[in-house]
Amino acid sequence: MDKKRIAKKLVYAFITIFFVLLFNFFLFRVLPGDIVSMLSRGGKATPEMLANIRKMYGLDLPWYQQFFVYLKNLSAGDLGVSFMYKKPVLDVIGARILPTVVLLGVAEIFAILIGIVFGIVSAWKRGKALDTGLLSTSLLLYSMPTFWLGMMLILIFCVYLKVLPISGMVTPGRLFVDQWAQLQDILRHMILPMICLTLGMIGEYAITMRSTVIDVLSEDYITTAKAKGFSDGYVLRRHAMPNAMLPMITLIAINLGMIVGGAIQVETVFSWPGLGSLMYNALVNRDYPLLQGVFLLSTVAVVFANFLSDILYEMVDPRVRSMGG
Amino acid sequence: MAVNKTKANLRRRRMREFLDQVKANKMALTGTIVLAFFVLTAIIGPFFFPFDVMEFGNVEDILQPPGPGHILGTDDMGRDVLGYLIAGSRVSLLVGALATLLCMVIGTIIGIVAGYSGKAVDNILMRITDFFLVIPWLPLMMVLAAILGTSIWNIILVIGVTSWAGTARVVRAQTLSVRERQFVERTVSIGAGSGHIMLYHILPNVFPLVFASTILVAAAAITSETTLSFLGMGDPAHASWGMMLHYAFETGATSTGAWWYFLPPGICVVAVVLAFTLMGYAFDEILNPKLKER
Amino acid sequence: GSGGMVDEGHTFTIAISQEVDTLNPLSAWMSVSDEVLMLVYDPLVRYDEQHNSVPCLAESWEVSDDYLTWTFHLAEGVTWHDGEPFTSHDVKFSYELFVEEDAYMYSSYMDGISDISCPDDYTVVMQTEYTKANMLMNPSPVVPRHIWEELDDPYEYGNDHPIGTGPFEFTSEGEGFIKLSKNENYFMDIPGDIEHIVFVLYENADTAAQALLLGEIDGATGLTAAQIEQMQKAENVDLVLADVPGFSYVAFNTWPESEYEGGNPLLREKVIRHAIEYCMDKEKIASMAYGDAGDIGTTLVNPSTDYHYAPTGDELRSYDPDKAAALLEAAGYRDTDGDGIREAADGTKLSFELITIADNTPEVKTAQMMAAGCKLAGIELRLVTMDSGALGDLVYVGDYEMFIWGWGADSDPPAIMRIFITDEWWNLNETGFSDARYDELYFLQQTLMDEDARIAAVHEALKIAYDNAHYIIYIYDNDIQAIRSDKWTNYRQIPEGEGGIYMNGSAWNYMNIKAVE
Amino acid sequence: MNLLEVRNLKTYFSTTKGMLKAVDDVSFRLESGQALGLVGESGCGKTTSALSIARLLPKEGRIEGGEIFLDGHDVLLDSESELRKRRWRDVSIIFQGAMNALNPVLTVGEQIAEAIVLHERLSKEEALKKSQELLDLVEIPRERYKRYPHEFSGGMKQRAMIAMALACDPKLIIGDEPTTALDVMIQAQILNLLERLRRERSMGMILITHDLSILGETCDHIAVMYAGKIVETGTVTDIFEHARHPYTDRLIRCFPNIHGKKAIPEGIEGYPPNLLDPPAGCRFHPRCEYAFDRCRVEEPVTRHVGGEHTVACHLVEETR
Amino acid sequence: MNQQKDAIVSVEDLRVHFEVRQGFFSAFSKKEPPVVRAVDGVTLSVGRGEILSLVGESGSGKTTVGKAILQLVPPTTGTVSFDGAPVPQDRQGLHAFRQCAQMIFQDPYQSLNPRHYISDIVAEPLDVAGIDLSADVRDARVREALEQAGLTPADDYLYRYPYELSGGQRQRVVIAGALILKPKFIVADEPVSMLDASIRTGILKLMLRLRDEQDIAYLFITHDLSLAWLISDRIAIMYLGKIMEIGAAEEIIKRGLHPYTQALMAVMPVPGQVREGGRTVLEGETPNAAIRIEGCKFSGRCPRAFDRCRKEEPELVEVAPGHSVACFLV
Ligand SMILES: Nc1ncnc2c1ncn2[C@@H]1O[C@H](COP(=O)(O)OP(=O)(O)OP(=O)(O)O)[C@@H](O)[C@H]1O
Ligand SMILES: Nc1ncnc2c1ncn2[C@@H]1O[C@H](COP(=O)(O)OP(=O)(O)OP(=O)(O)O)[C@@H](O)[C@H]1O
Ligand SMILES: [Mg+2]
Ligand SMILES: [Mg+2]
Repeated sequence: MDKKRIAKKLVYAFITIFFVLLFNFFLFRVLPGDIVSMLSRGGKATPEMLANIRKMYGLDLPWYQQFFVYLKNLSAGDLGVSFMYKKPVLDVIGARILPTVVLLGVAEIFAILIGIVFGIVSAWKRGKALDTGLLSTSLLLYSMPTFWLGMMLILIFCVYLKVLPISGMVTPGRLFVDQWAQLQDILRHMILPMICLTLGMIGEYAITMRSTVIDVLSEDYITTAKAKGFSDGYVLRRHAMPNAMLPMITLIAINLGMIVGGAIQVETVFSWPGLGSLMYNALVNRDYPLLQGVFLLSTVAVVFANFLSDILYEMVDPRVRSMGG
Repeated sequence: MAVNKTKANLRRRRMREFLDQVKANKMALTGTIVLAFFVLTAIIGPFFFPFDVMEFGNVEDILQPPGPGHILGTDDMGRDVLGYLIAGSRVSLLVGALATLLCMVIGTIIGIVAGYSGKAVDNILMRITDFFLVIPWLPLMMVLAAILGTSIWNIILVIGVTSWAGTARVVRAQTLSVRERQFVERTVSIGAGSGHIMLYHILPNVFPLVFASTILVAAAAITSETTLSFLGMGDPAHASWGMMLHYAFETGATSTGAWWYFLPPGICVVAVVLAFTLMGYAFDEILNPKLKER
Repeated sequence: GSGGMVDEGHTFTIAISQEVDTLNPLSAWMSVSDEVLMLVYDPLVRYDEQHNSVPCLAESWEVSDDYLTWTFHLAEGVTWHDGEPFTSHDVKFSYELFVEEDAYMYSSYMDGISDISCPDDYTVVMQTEYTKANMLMNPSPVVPRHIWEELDDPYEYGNDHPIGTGPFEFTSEGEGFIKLSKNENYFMDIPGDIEHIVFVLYENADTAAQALLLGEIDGATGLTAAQIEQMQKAENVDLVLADVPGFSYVAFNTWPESEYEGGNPLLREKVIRHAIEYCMDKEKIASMAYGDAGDIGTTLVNPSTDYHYAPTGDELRSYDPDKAAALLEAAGYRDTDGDGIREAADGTKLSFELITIADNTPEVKTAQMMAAGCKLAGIELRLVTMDSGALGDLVYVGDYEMFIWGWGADSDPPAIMRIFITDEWWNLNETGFSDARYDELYFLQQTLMDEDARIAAVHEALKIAYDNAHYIIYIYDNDIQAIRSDKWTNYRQIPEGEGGIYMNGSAWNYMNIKAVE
Repeated sequence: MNLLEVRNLKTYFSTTKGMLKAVDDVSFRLESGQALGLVGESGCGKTTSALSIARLLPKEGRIEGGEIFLDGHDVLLDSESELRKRRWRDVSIIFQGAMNALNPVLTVGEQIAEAIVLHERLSKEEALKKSQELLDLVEIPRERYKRYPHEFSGGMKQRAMIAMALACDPKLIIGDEPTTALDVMIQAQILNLLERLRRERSMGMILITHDLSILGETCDHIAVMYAGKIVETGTVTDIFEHARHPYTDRLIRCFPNIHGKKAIPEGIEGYPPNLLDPPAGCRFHPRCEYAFDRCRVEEPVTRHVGGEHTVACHLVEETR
Repeated sequence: MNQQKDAIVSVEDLRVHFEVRQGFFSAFSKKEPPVVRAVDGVTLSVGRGEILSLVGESGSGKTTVGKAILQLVPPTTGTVSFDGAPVPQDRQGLHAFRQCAQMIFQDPYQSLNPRHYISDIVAEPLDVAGIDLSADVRDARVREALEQAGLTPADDYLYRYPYELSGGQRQRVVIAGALILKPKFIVADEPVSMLDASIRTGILKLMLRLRDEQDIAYLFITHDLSLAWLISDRIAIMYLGKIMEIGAAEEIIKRGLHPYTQALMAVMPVPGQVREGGRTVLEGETPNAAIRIEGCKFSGRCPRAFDRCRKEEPELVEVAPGHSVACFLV
């Protein structure tokens, strides 16, 4: 692998992150209302106190110095203190990361696997009834707003069938006999949001996979492989798949990075205590430091995921790998 | 020769060819019909089912199931769901259309300029595009909507401003390939400037792709409007499907089993988004020679 | 289900609709936080099920004849949850801390306390500047000095694991829930069966209702009108429409020009505000937006107390768009250009922006119904929604025309009147209302130890505010609460028959509820 | 003995605009160890003929009639699995445009070895070793078997394709324009290489091209195709020196001869017909200067005009 | 040197070096960036109404020479003169120059914008040149150009799209576009290599006719020696950015002196020539133009190279009137 290219991608990633930081910094300075008023909320602030707060937060400095201070604090892991929770933003986020990662991770894996299978089968049977069926299903799922899907699931499983818990991640405040029991409890709570997310994501994967496979199948090297006498399965597995997976890598990476954004709808509908609902609450309650923190985290996650996908691409696609500068 | 080869005639013939392809393509046909139905409903529907979000029924009208008088029942404010739905289609489609237009204009300009200029301009524009592509759209939209306040114009603005990056990418890629085509070189060789080339050569050639990708953006725009409204960032002064779903969810229509309140708007959203998606994929297939079977 | 769970004894799980913002009583400002704090910490005096003040940390008390010196005799043998003994120094420390840090929730109770002394470990003596009517209603928790005096910045203290003397100890906190367990060493008797209380956050009221119906939880507060019917139908659930102090209102920007030049000058005209109130069909709003869970609103103090003032006759402005039209007509606001909206003499339209909080559906509906009503009288309302934070910002700087919001009030009914005094300008007082007589009456009632006299003063003040109509208080909304009646018994509404099971300022229910065997 | 015999082959494509008769009643044969040149203008059905022989037509293409005997075995009767077993051992194809015919994500060695593993039942190591030998054979340094296709130049890719085609010692090798888009020098190298290998291994070869000028030095026989039909076949001498069909004649005259007279060749007026709706009668008649009435209505039959020389033209009869 | 007096275009010691684009970090490295010597010292001239062919393998720099003449790539060193004067470098001067000198590209399938009508494509040079004409005159000029290019009647083609035309017709449209400004000089970059042999000759004939009728000079770029021989007055053989041999067409073909010319001759396929054993073919491929070669550029593949060839670079030497060769052997 070419170190230079990776270094270049890394520089790009950092440039993007710099944009993100800049954006983040300014965005939260144009949000309505005075940031000082937010900081002093609840207390009865005198003008001197306000001035003090300004000074304390460096708000009396010119913007570039403020930005510098912001960067300095950031590099020390200091994202400020949440207004709502009155705890360091990093701690608040830390507590919420795992549920989101678990939920999205599992849903992603299911969606990727099912989506890829759907896509391949659909492409292979292009024009047949099976393709029509799979493609319509994928398109339908793709078109469905995630939250609405969630509402439907609640309606079916919680209101009519009454078989699954409706919200949250665990039965709250209970002790379990062992970890296995606790895990079971979490799994039961996870089923609906996970189905919802999985269904919501299958469509995109399936559709993308289908068109890339169709693309790849029309390449000459596929005809060559067939001419060599290989079975359809082998041609698909050995020749079509590695090439078709390349565009999928990027898609998967971006989606993985979208963890926070993607979770907002599902976590809101199912009250899943993850980053998505945290972000929603931070927004509704104007908890700027927290909002900023989650926003920063989620964008950095995407940039990072993209960077990883580039690296992966380098490793998987020999053309990119040795296309030296 | 007797054949009339006027411009208009030829254009009509091309259009007919395109329509023939659309007709032959079941996906495109379905999408077009469904969309046409909704557009028509949005235009003429309100004349038959006049509706005002601010006009409420009486207490006994609240959440009445479908029946005579109210074909689709009533909502939690005693309003006719069908009328609501029709009025909502206007806003939803309008937001979708305008946001898409905005996104198309921004995306096309940035994509063409970046792709054609190359070098530093390309690099800077693409970093910006990357940024918008990378930034999680829903949080960004929510934050922007919070800054700007809730009105359909702001929603349009927010969706437009946050969703152009994909289009810009597609346009840039296409521009890069068009730029390498010899007709561009030929035009350079007769001394044409960049503006001329971008406008007369690149734009018409990237347009079909822009068209196909924008249709998909339209689908996304409608989903975005619905989602934002659902999450409470919608415009309360206008009826939209997203707002209907918002109120339905807030008032617990799901759990009380008032299916007539949240099923129809949901189905409408799915139908329209699906229609756009179908058309997008079908047009992509029609217009993108790479996907054509050999 | 209960599969795999340790049987810890009776656990009462209750759904709350707001997040507990912090367990630090100095900086907490959500009413749910207060509910938790009330169980972990003890005040000097608490309310019983009749809403009368009864001994708690203070076993007994006496007051001097001039009502300026209060002596509290504390219970002996009380220990903190960490085992340290409780003394009068803790009380002195706590009260002084609250005064110093200007604790939001308890400020009106701390006003006027000038000196605190501890003659011995079990006696606290307090001096007040003036006769203080709410001295025995003070819900301020007493915090342990041995922990809090160590802190550099008590206001910012997270208090993740609060140590109190209360009937329930803090056990754990997880994502979206807080768990308390019975204090086995409590200095008083706890007759109820509840061994653990879990407060669980349900962001969506409907979800909470479903969870209650499914049996995942035992009680719920903060449900919405939409669930009423379903809950009432369910046999194993007891639904309570609880009168809680508080109301929802429409506020007008009436800041005097000298203070703030923004807003809409037309709204400084009382007649227009009156006309708008006449256009508000409060009955219909109560039934359609609030599911009848509330009483029609008029003035600041809730109808459940004698302090409530109910305007009658001509003074009362109830729904009458024709009257509104007539008022406007008489005042010279006519629709000259035929667009259905009246204009002032200079041509400005009677068109106002009304802001509501997006996720508060009843309020949004209210706004919509108001707009419909106003249209009848030739006034246009332009609706805007935003989240509460954004609205808070605008209100804070006076940058609005009209908005809808709500206040929750304290257990001392007249305490809420503070929001209209001039001293609270740009703070609690959001509309710029200022009336010398009102201010005078407010301070007067604080000092009146005679209840009737106090009531008279309050009524006079409320009448003034009502006439000014910078607030349209349209509903005293109920807190919609529910409990699983098949699992629990011996709970009651506090005050009897009208108040809530929870969120009523009393720990009685938590200490007395019995499990159904 | 005949290595390949194609009789009355008809291959049609179903398109949205109707049935496209890409190969329409085509017959030719090839003896083992010999090379046949298939020549004609673009779109006349050369590639389709080759794909039909290997039964590799795309979905919309179907063989509507005829017989294809390869080594005495009727290819058209084979089941899908039989076909697979025979592929690459009976017929291997070097495709038009080697740049796209190699899988970009597999090394060249792997792609050569793959077929050996399948058909010769060798282990992967042995197959890789054999693939190195094959690279030697086509004059590519053997250590490059670990490289990916994009690391090869155009000429080397074409050589790698040839090595791949030889992997299972096929009886017949079909080269579909193997040298188009290559430089003259490389083209000569590749043709020399093919020629050498064919002789060494006594394979049959079909060389498809539109460049008639290279056939003289590479092939024994030539078949000239026009609009889905074969209009003339014969030995190289038959075709170049005694062409009987006007199309063959005109086609030969399109190529300048550096050793001959310096004159701009005449070319052929007009364009090949649309195969969706080919002209009645002889398909060449609209472009033929000798066309007469009969040509416009009656399709000429293929006749022997001496030795292996066959022609499908009414003129042949008239002048006889 | 062999500069003709009446040259329409002459090129003196033209060099075009491309810096290979490097990654972000190479800017910091001290190493000299690699350079592709696409054209490395070319001197030639084209007379009025003359056709000069530039023959060579892929990558030898033929196209780059053509583009450098038309100022489409900036020359690294060297001068290009047009009509006796150096090509002006200011905007206006370039504009005027471009009207007199046009280019025809290799791929007719790609050199027409698929979304424009033929009439617009042909008229585009007028628009770009800023020549403001009335609609009628403009229309008439488009028709004239089309008919000159052999697309008659012009009416049939005006409002068609490129995809409705065959390859040969498209190449004629390209030529019509080049003709509309009535140029004096055209660089034709492999104009027929993508076309079937059967339609090539039509294009070649058209070019010759235009030369005769309008006195247009051509730089005809091709890799096909036989085509060059057919059409041109003189031929220049290029190898790795250098001219190896230049002279009258017949001279080069019949009496080519450079080993490279001879190698090219040896591999030229001859129709009708029946197999007579293998041919002599040069081994290996043309080296990458980014690699610096000491001595004669051809020395690496030359069957007759000796020591001197690998050390010293031979100059073009006139061996007969108008026939120059760059080889130590002559
Ligand atoms: N998959 C297909 N679907 C429809 N028509 C096809 C298909 N493949 C080929 N054709 C048509 O069949 C005819 C013969 O095509 P073929 O590729 O065999 O020609 P060719 O002689 O090999 O031409 P070339 O020299 O361009 O490779 C052409 O008219 C072509 O358009
Ligand atoms: N813009 C450029 N940047 C870098 N290198 C270039 C550029 N243009 C051409 N080259 C290189 O210069 C060399 C000569 O290219 P040129 O296109 O002039 O060759 P050519 O003789 O026309 O070849 P062909 O027959 O393939 O068209 C090649 O090695 C090519 O890769
Ligand atoms: Mg072919
Ligand atoms: Mg070139």
